[in-house]
This record gives sequence, structure tokens and C-alpha cells, in this order.
Amino acid sequence: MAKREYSFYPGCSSQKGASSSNYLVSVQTMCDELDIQLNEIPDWNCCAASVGYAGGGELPRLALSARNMALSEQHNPGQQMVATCAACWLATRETQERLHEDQGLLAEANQALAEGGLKLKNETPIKHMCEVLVEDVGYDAIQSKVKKPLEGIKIAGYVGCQTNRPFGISGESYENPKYLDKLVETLGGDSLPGYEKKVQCCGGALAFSEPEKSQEMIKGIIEAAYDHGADMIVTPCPVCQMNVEVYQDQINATYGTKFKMPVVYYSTLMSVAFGRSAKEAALEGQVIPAKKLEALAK
Amino acid sequence: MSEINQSMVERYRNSFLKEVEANVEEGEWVKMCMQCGVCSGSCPLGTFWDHPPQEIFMMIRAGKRDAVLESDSMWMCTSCYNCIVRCPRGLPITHIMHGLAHYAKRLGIAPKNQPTAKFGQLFWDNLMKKGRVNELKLGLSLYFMNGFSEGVKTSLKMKDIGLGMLKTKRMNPMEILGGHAVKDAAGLQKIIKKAQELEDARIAQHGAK
Amino acid sequence: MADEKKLAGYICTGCGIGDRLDTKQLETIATRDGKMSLCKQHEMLCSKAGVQTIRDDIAKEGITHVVIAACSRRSKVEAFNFTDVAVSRANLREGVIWVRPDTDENRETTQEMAGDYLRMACAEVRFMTVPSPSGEQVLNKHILVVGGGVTGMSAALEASAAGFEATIVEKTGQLGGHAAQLYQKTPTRAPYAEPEDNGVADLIERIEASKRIKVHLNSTITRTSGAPGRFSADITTESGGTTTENFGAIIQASGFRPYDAGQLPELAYGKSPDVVTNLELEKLAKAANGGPIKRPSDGKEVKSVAFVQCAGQRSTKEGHLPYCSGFCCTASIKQAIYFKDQNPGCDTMVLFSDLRTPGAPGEAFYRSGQQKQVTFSKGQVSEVVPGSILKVRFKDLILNEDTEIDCDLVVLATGMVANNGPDPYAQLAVDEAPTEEEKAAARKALEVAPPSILNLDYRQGTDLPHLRYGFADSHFICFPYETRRTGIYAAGPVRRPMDVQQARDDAAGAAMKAIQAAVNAGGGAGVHPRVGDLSFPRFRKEGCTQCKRCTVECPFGAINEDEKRYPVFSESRCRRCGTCMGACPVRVISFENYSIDTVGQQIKNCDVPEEFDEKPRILVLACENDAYPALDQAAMAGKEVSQWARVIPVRCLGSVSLSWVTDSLNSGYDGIIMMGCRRDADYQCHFIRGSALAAERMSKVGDTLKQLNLEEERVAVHEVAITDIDRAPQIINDMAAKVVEIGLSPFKF
Amino acid sequence: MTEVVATNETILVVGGGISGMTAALEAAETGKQVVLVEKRPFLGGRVTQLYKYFPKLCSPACGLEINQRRARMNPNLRILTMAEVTHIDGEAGSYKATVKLHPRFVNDNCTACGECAKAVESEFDNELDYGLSGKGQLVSKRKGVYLPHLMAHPMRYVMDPRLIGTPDAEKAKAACKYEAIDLDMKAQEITFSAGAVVWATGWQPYDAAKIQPYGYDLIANVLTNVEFERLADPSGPTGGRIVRPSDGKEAKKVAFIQCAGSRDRNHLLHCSRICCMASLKQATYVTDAYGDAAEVSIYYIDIRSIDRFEDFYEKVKANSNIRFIKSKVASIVENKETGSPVLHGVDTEGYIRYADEHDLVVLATGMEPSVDKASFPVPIVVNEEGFIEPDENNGGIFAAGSSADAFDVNRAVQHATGAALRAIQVVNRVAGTEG
Repeated sequence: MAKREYSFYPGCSSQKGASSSNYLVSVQTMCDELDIQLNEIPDWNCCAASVGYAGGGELPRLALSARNMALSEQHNPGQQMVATCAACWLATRETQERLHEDQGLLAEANQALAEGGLKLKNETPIKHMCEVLVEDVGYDAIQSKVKKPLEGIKIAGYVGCQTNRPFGISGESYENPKYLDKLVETLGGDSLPGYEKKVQCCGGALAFSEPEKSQEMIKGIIEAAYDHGADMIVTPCPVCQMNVEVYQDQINATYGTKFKMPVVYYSTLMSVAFGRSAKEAALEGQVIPAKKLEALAK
Repeated sequence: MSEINQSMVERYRNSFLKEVEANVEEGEWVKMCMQCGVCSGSCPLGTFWDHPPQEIFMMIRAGKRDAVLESDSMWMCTSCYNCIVRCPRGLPITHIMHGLAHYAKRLGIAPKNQPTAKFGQLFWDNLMKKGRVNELKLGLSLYFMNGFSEGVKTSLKMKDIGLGMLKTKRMNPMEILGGHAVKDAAGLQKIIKKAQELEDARIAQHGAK
Repeated sequence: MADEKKLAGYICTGCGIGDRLDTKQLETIATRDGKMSLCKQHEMLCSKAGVQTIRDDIAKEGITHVVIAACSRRSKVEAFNFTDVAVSRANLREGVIWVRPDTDENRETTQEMAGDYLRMACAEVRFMTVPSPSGEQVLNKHILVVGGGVTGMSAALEASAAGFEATIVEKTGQLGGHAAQLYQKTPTRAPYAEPEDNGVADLIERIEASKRIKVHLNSTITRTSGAPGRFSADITTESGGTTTENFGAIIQASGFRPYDAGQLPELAYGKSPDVVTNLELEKLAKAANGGPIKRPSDGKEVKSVAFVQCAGQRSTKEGHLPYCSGFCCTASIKQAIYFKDQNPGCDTMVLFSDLRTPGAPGEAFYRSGQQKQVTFSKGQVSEVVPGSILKVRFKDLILNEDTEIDCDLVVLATGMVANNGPDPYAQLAVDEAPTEEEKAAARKALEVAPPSILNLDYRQGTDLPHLRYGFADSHFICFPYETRRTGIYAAGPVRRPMDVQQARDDAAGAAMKAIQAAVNAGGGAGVHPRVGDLSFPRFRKEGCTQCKRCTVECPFGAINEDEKRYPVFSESRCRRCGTCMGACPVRVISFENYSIDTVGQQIKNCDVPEEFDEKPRILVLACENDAYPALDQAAMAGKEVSQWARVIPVRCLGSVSLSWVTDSLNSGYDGIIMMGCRRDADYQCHFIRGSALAAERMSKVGDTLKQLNLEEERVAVHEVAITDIDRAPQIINDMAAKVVEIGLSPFKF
Repeated sequence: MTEVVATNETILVVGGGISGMTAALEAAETGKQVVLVEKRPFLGGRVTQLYKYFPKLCSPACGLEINQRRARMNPNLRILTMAEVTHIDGEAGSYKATVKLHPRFVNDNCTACGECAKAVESEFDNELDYGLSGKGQLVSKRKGVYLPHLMAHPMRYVMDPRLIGTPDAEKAKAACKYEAIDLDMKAQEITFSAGAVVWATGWQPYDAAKIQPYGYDLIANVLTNVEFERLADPSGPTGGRIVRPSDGKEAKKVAFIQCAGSRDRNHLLHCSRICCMASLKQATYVTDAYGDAAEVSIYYIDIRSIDRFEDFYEKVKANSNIRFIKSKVASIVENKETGSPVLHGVDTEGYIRYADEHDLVVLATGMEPSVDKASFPVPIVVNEEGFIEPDENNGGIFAAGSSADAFDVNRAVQHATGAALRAIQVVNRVAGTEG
């Protein structure tokens, strides 16, 4: 398998000591196995995520992503840009689209970039890591790497919102995307295709500002997973992962539930299935330990 | 009333729709709504909206400027994009909601103490400092955004979560000093400053009499 | 058919007929009872070989009358299609073996059933002659088009493009009608985004350029007589000069009258000059001709306008139109675009309850209007307050509040009223009404009726019958162009409310039918639904009592009266339903191949066993369009039908002569069932009134039954639909049970 | 070997549905030579699968009988079933059409006696019932040799190609006394002349599975309007009983969702026109079946009952068992216990949020034109919505009925009658020039 190179946009939350630093660790392990080389965009900046709009207007927010894209064009020419964080990916793709549709905006964006000595051609394709896996690598290639099939582990594929809408993974529907289920099966695990909350919103950034409202939704997401007998939930999104995993105690306190549902990244699943160590799979990054994976990773 | 708000009111006296088209992100789509209501029905936090999107669009056409801009409905948007993908007319509803919220804030008539509005501002300020979000500071400032005492309460409430994150190395106390940053923070700030200027200019000129 | 009759019977033994029936015995029946000069059997009569034997006999033996004892008359029609001999069919398959169980105890009755059907077919054919055109007909390739609006002009152009001549009679001084008043029309071509030129000038140009089209302006039709192929119309000018011309067919394109907005005071029409109808707005737009549209009151440029949809429409209020005119939603969008294109700053608000922009063009135009910032509000307008600034008060149904908007101009989206002549049945009522009071009432109703447009000299009135709300007659679903006046077709808004493009398409359809009517009339052949039928009613004048039943009851107004009140039949106006035959109390009306005798003799020749045989006979007269096919399908589906039933298909229940019923009662039938089509307002009868008339007539059978002191249950009239596959046989079997219950008829000899 | 005698004065009509039949018959009854090409083994198209017509609530079979009689009687009309036009060459007045004839395996010796069907065991889903067979507990099968329906024209059996090579095929052949079954029948291609073409390939129901939030592919008790028409039809899989596919229980509380796929950028851009009236009509099926126990909800954006149809709307509105909600339903989820679909959305008139549980949901799916520009046998002007435009560049090819726009039966027939004349105009010109 020829080496694949991408211009990589990790995003704030995956930095060392940040909320999804474990995501990055497992992604690197996964890529290592799949012979994917990630060339981090030098000096990338925050994408403003989904709540940036309160402080930043349209153009300033576009300018943020524009800067990352410009840096990518400059330092990793000819390489597709890939992000692991749903918000980063979404913000960047939206910027790309908006600046395509509105040349006036593109001009303004470049005017702004010029201040930082940058220029944007806006020609680099922008992908989510899941697109790389599904479209570039493919299930067969992934399967060929499996050393420790996730046999007997029931895993609910929770896609969430922003990796799914409005762009999503090609060929997948907004209401019932199946790629996580396919991935789970590819890794030898038991998928739960009937899991009806797979695209339910977790509240996103409102988990911080409107905890009660969000936690009510998160409760539903976890409940449904239990209903389907899930051992754990897998997700491609740092916000989803954090929101669904870390508030379970508070939800238990509020609703008298007894949730203790591990929520892992697809990259963690893959690292384990690929036979890598618990450390490399970043299993210690689980606030709620994924015991069945730990057992397998031993 | 803020000066910009004042001038907008005067300029668009008889058509809030035109004001929205001119000044709100993706605002030119509002007129295309055919009032089917699928967006309102698709919103995960719909129950918490005083005015769901489709109603807001109707209110805009009906010229209910204050009722819309002072509403905290738009701030309920979780950016789940359900409405966008289901809208039969292809309205970028999520963005319009963000746009309206931002515009209200810009005019200084967004609801006071709206938590998401506050948090969003904190988030923006936070990232503007170093070009990358400092989750710890963001978190703390969030907890303390309604004053010290409540901040302490919230912090205690969140303590276990914090500990969990600490244990798993997904939170780093050292972040409180310095923390992650872009090297060329100055350049970044210049870029954003310029972008801000350009946008302000555009809107100011729309507002001009 | 001058030379003497030579009859032949052919019995098919295929499809199990041979296995289930003693065909040898049937052969004897055919020759002995049926008087067939020869009778042959074939194991597959519909095969090429089988058909060939028949053809050979016709050619070599000079056979003139053929009985085919095989499957239903609805099966193998193409195979058994012998045009120059009389043909009748005995239905041994669907009619007998498929509806009877194949068991020993049933064998005898099944055979009797077959025998009867064969006797009946033989009797029928003996009294049939092959119909031939009267020769009264000529092909007239000239179409009369009444009305010179878009519909009329389009119809004339379409007809002429097909090589026909057309004459347009227009009552005003110029062509173009209402469409000429339009500034622009709604788009007719993709992407359906921009209003288009109204297209009238182009039409007029093409009319004037055409050698095949003649135009009479300031003219009306003062008299129309004749029939398809030979209509004669008096065309009279305002000045009184009259020319008479002959036509093959007529298209009535008399268009619409705008709804009188004067009946909408609550919307300030008449109170403020700045409240206008959609048609009046077109005049303002035309005057502005692309410039700013000025309002009537003070000539001020209109900066804000509200469109009130469904003004005086979709409402049961006195003086309002109950229907939806269909064109007004797109018309208002178009008019709003007039304002927007001229001045994007102009506020245009459309207040609607349901926005009705169907199809691809409609929805695309709706989006185009929105794109141009025309605003739409689901609101119920309660009031328009006059003033220099008009106030439109309405309930916003989305925001759920009573509110109002100010505007410079209000446009009322008012509807279309059919510009039709008086309803002939209202005219007929005058001399048909039983009492003087009712006659007076009928006269009174006529006083407010609109003036005649066609001035037909028909016994049944001067114009096309109305369907509903004054719109011209139409079959409405399956055959929208069929009217009750053969050879006369309505097109455009007189048929139903429609916009310019629909009217142009409608004109093409009407022209198609007009040309077809002319062609068929030329060949003396019937039109829908008995297309190509050459048979046509003849009557024995000496027997006629001038009772007028036939002239009054003909559903198609095909029969006039001469000065002595004898019926005057008109071949090409006739639809061959036989309603006149059923109406005639003295049995003087008949068709060559369908007559009092062809059915009467079947009834007579069915063998009615002695009372003590306990083999009742039930006569079933079934409409061939619905009931008979229903029975066929029942047979295919394996339903059982009583062995006592004898089914005779009739063209329409309207053609059933009371004499058939009384005769069969007298000759010992135990029960009689008549199966016709649904007859209410949503009638299913292909001849409109046939089924209803039959029911009316049969209501009198009660007396006959009393005289014979027979039970009323012995005669029943049923509405049967073509889908009554279970019900139709059930009705028969119930009657069989009933007969057993009340006992057999004593009238058996 | 099928032969077709045709000249440049012949009119080719493509599609034997109500529009094609109308165009063909009107032309033939005006003395023109007409060849009618139909893909299915019988004429009538979709109306043969309708239970009742609006607004008269009468059976389509009634008009069909008349039209089929007209077809049987008319010497000018040549009908080719199981046939598809693959290619058209030339220009107005002189076309050459290539038609592919699929084998029926039953020749015109067939007397429709039905012995062959009795002889075979194999069964297949009955395509007349759309996707109903296999939906929940519903089963609707037909034999491997079959008469499409009791009024099929031509009245001839058809053998399913899947039978060829199986013992059943031989059994059928053996059962036929009339040498009507010909297992060696091959597909064949024929080419003939035509002066003008009427294109009337009609429409297909939009694929409801594509409307993901409504879960048509996941929830047994979510049907399309065309399927509901079969469900209510006595000749349908339930004998006309309106029941739930999931458990066969009576469906008294029924929801209709308008614009399911229509007026929607994500699906069909256009308004399909018929769906409002269709749902109003189908609402009466439910109230007729269950009287006061019926609870019908119609979720709509705009009710489009134009002209006289308004009477019908008024009549239905007057029924207190039928309610109208101005709302595009956002999503349907299944109540796992009851199998009942739960509709989620907002009543836009006053912003009332609902989560309504129903026994059965009917999606008023729209009309997708059966015009495939890519595979169209000759260059043609088609609009964004996929309908054929009335464009001069289409030469002697004229769209009729739903190939031109979304039409109800009445409007389709009206349109097809006009199309017939446009074709006649061309061939008459030919006749004129050819003397």
C-alpha cells in the first residue's frame, strides 16, 4: 500500500492536555498502521467552532479558516487537507464553499489574509478523517490490518451531527448513515444498525452554556445504546465524545440512571483491532474505561 | 439605542426583510421560505424556542424587528444542521440563525445574560488571545461568567468532571499559565482585525442614511 | 342485404365448452329451434382455421347471418369481426360453463342454460340486418369557431394547420378577447421565471395570414341548425346583415366574464379607486408599459401593493363563487413581478389561504416570485379600509394574530365566470313542467339567464347543457371533451376556469374532436362512445302517436320535431344509445341491429319450463358497458351465477322497452333484473340520463305487476358498477332465492 | 416475426397509459394509421392500479372498458405490448423508429382460458400492488404465467421470463391446448416509419425510501399513496380491507403526509398536482370504511384543489373525522411496542408542536416523469423538473399527459387529445406534399 500524505489540521481540542488529546494519539496509531502520513499545518489556528458567531462576524470567522487553508496551500502544497475534529472540518469546508460561491467574500478574505502575508487560492479539497478511511483507504484495506477482531463486542455507532450534516460522508444518508456500523463490522465487532439515536444531537457547545437542555438529549443517546445492549459507543467527533462520556455522573444524579457507558473514538477501536497497545490506542484517555477493549489490548 | 442600531432602524424603517438581506449572514435566503415548518419540527431543542426558525422568517417578513432580534430563540441553535438538510427550499437555516444572533449582538440588542451568547463571546475572546482555544481558561471563565459565588458553585459542581479530565490527561492545569498558542498570533490578529474592519465598513455603509 | 337471409351457426368446443356441454345437442337446437341453415362445430373457433371456415361459408355459401356460440361478446372481438354480415354471439363460456359448477347434478341445468343462450342468439340474429350508412352524410372540412379570444384563435389555427377551414365569429370589434388586455402572461416555457408577452398580436397576425381562416367581427350566431357534417349557421352582424354558412363541426370558445367585484364591498371595491381587480391591474400595467405603475386615485406611483387572493371565490357566501378559478395565484405572482421588475423597492404582499401553483411551471414561478422578494403571507383578509393609504386587515394564520398592513394599492384576485348560453334544460322545463306554477317558475328562471350563444334550433334548447356553475358540459374525467351535443365542443374558460396557456392547449383538444366529429359524420358513423357504429334509429311514422317522449328524453338532443310533432331523427347527432327506443310506448323506434325484436325475440325464444318443473327463469337485462363486463369478470374469477338466469346485454338501460318487461312477465319469467349504471349527480351512465330514465320508467312497472297480481319483488332495477364482480352475481342469486321463496310465476304456458 | 406496416403518414404513440391510449384512439378514430407501443403486457398504465377516480369516486375500469372497446374495434390502430422504443431517426414527417419487443412467450392463439396458470406452481410478487407484497405481513403474489388483471387488454396471458428453463414452463406449455405458449419466443427489434410521434410514457411514483426522515424503508405501517390505493381496492392484497401491514389490525387512525418528495429541492422540485386530491379521496376511503371510528389527519403545506375540485375539498373538510394540519412533518419514528408510526413536527398555524401516533401513515408521494433524457431515443428538450418542454426543436415529437407536466387524469386526457391533433397536423402535411 503506497504511502498516503495529507495536510493535517488537528484542532485545539486534540492538543496535548486538551479534551481530545487521546483522539490524536489513537489517530496517529491508526494512520501509522494504514501507512498514512499526516503533515501538520504549521501554526494552524482555531476554527471558531460553532459558537464563534457570537463574537465573530461572518468574515472574521471565514478569515480564521482561510488562514489555515492558506497555510496548508503554502506549506503542504498539493496535499488534501484533513481534519479529525468535526467542527474544524465543518468550519473549513463551509469557508471553502462560501468563498467559492461568493467571489466578493473571497476577495475580502484575501485582503484580510494579506495583513498576515498570506494568500488563499481556495483549491485544496478538505476531508474528514472518516472520509479518508471510507473513500481513500477503504474497508478492505482496513480489514486486512485487523489482528485482534473485536469479537463479541457490541458497539453503537454514534455519528452525531457535524460529521453527518450538512456534508456527511459521500453516499451516506443524513438520517441513517451506516459507515460506523460498517467500520465496526470490518473490525470484527457487532454493530447495532437499529440504534436510532445515531444522528441525535448531543447539544454541542450548548453542553457548556445550557447543560440541562443538553444533558436531557445526551441521556437519550446513552439510554438507546443500553436498550440495544451496547458495550460501548463509538463516535468520530470530539464534542460528541466529550459530551456523551463526561456528563454521565451528572445525568445519573439528575435522572437516577446508572449510566457507565464507555464512549470511544473509531481510531481507538481501530488501534486496538490492529493489535496495538492500550497506550497507543489511548485507552487511558477514557474517563469511563472501555474494559472490553483494555482486555483485548493486553 | 446603539448608534448603528438607530441608523438601521431609520434606514430600513419599512422593511426588516431588506435589512436582514443586507446585513445578516445568508439573510438573502429568508424570502425563500414557504412556511412548511419542517425546520421547527426538526430542531432538537425546538421546545425551547419562543419562535422557531420558520416563525422567525415569517416575523421578519411581517417586520417584527425587535421581537426577532431581542429574542433568545436563535441562541438555542446547537448547530446540528437538521433543519438545513431537511428544508425543501434549501435555506441555510443554521447559518441564518447564527447570522441573526450575531447581528442582534452587534446592534447591542441581544438578550442580556443569554448563556450561549455569553459563552460564545468568551470563546471568541479566548481564541482571539492566542489563536487557539484554551479550554481550561474557557471553562473557568464560563463557570465564573455570572459572578464569583455562582462560579465557585458551578466549579464545585464540575469538579468531578475536571478531575476525570485531569486523570485522563485531557485537561492540563499548566494551561492556566500560557498554554497553547499560534506562533504568529500578531499576524493572525491583524488578519482578523482587517476582516472585522471590512465587515464593519460594509454594514456601516448599509446603515448609513 | 337485398337477397334473402342465409343463417349459419358455429359452436366452439374449446376452452372446456366441448367437455362441459353436449354440443351435438346444441347443434340440433341451432338447426331445429334456431332455424340455422347450417351449424358447425370447431375445437378452436377463434383460431385462424376456425375463423376461415366462417369466412369461407360467407363467401361460398352466401351466409348473411352468423351465430357464434363460444365466449363472451367481449372476447376475441378482433377474430370474430365480420363486417358485412349480421353477427350475434351466444356466451357459452363466461355465460355458462365458467359460472356453473362442473358436477353431475348441475349438468342438466347447465346444458339447458347453454341451449337457451343459443336459441336466444339465433332469434336475435334472425331479426338483425347489417346497418349501412344512410348516405345522408357528407364530409364538411369547415369548422365554426364561436369566439375570437385566445381559445378561439388557437382552435382556428390548430384546425387550419390540420388542413381544415375555420371561421371565427367574434361579437366584439376585434380579436384577442380578455388576453389582449393582459400586459403580460404567466411564463409558458422553462425556467418559468419571467412573465411573457401575452402573445395575442402574434396569434392575430397568423390568423390574418392564414388562407384557411375567415373572421366575422361584430357578429353573433343567430341560428344554428343541422348536425355534424351539415351544420348550418346564420352569422349576423351588428348592422343586421346575415350570412348563412355550413360547417362540419362547432367549437364554442365563448370564454369568461370577469367576476363582478361590486359584490365585495367589504374589500372596498367601488369605495376606493385604488382597489382594483386583477384584470383592471393589467390595464394599469399596460398603461405604465414598463414604467412605474400609477394608482388610479391620484396618479401617485405605487410603492406598496397587496394582493388579496380568492376574492369572492372559494366561498359559499351569497354572490361569491364556490369554486377556485385556478389561475389567480400565478396571475398575482406575475403582477407582483410587474412592480418588482420596475422598482425592486416596491413592497408587494400576497395574502393567500392556499397558494395554488401546481405542476412544474407553477412551482417554479412561485419560487421566482419569492426570489424577486415578493412576500407571501397566509392570511385571511377581513376588510380593506379605504383612504389615501389603504389598510388591509387580515388574520395572519402563521403568527396567529389579527393584523393589518398599509398600502397604496390593493389588487383583488377575482375569478372567472363562464360566458355560456342558457341551460337548455332550464328552457325545456318551461313546457315540460307538469304544473302551471312550475312552468311559471321555470320561465322566471329563464329571465335572468344569459343570452343564447349558439341559438341551436334543437328541440332541447338553444345551447350546450351546463355541467356545474354555468360551465359548459363535459364528461369531466375520462372524456373531457364529450358534450351532450354531438359535434359541438367547448374549449377554454367556458369549459372551466383556466389561464392563457391552458386555453391554448384546450383549443387544440377541442379542434381535434371537432375534426374527428366532422370526419365520422362524413362516414355516417357514430362517435363516442359507440364509435364507428353505423346503426341508427328508424321509426314507423304510421305507428307514431307524436307523444314526444323520444324527442324530450334523448340525452343528446338529437331528435327534433317536425311541424306535426313527428320526431325528426338526425343520424350524426345520434349516439346510438337507444334511449328513444326505450322511451317509445308504441314500439315504433328501432335500430337495424338492435331493436324491440332483437331483444324481444330472445326473451320469447328462451325456453320457459312448466311451473311444476320448478325451473324458474330470471331475465337479466344488463348494461353492456358496466354490468355485463362485471359479469364476465365474475365468471373469470370463478363466481357462480344461478342456473336460472338468462342475461341479455343492452346498449344502455335507457334503451329497455317496458314491453320487454311486460312480455316476459306474461310469458312466465319469475324474476326480472335490470342492471344499469349509477344515476345520481355523479352519474356513471355513458349516455348520461339512460340509467336514470330507465329507473323512472320502471317505477311504473308496479302497476303492471298489480294487474297481473304478481309480487313487486319480481322486478328489480339495480345500479351496478363494472367493479361489482362479487355483487353482480349476488344480485342474481338473491333474486333466484327470492323467487324460490315467493314461488314461481303462474304465467307459464 | 412481428411485422408493422407503416408509412410517413403513420403516427407512433409511445406509452399505452390513459394519455397514450387517448392520443392513439383520437387519431385512429379520425382515420389515421396509428402504432401504439406499450412497455407493459397490457394497456391502461397506472389507472389500472387505481381504485377510484376523484372527484366522482368512480372506478377507472369504467372508462377503461370504453377505451379498450374503442381499441378492439378500430382497424387503424396497431398495438405493440411489451415493447420499447429504443431509437428514433429522422425528422418531422419522416421518422424511423426502432422498437424492441420483449418475448411474452404466449402468442395470440391464447384464449385466456387460464389452464396454463392452473398448471404452474411458481409465484412472484404482483407488480400491480407496487411494494406491498412483503411489507409487514402483506402478501400479494401472481402465478408465473398470468393474466395481469381481469380486464387486461390484450386479453392474453403472459409468461414471466424467470420461468424459462424451469419445469413450470414446460408444464404451462403442456397445459395449453391451443399451442399458445411458445417457449422459444425471442426478443426482437423492428424498425418502421412514422411521420409524427406522441410521447406519453407518463410517470412513476417517487421513491419514498429516499425521503429518509419518513422511514418508509424501515416502518411497515408507512405506505405510499399508490400502495394505499391498492390496499383499499377490493382487487388488492387485502380484498379492500384497510389494515396495518405490520399486524393486519384495522387502520382507523390514518395520517396523510402531503408533498412527500414534491415541492422539495432534495427530491422533486415541482408540485405533483394530484397528491392533494388523491389524499382527500383516500381520506374518504378511511371514513367510508370506519365511519365515526375513523380519525384522519392530513398534513399539508397548501391544499391544491383547483376549480371544481374545491367542492370535493369542501365536502371532505365538512367531515369532522378528518382534520387538516398545516405542517410539513419533520420525521416519523416507530413506536416499538405498537408498531405505530409517530409523526413529529410543528403545526405552523400558531406554532403547535406535535408527536402524533397513528395506525398507518400514507405518504402522498409525487409524480416523477418517466422521461430519461440520457436514454431518450432522440434529442429532446426537457426542463429542470424532467418534463418535456413544448419546444419547436422537438420537431414532430409531441409530449402527451404526464410526460409534459404533472397532470390528473382529466387534464392528461385533455392534453393528450391536443397532442394527437399536433401529430395529425404533421402527417396531414406529409399527405398533402405526398399528394
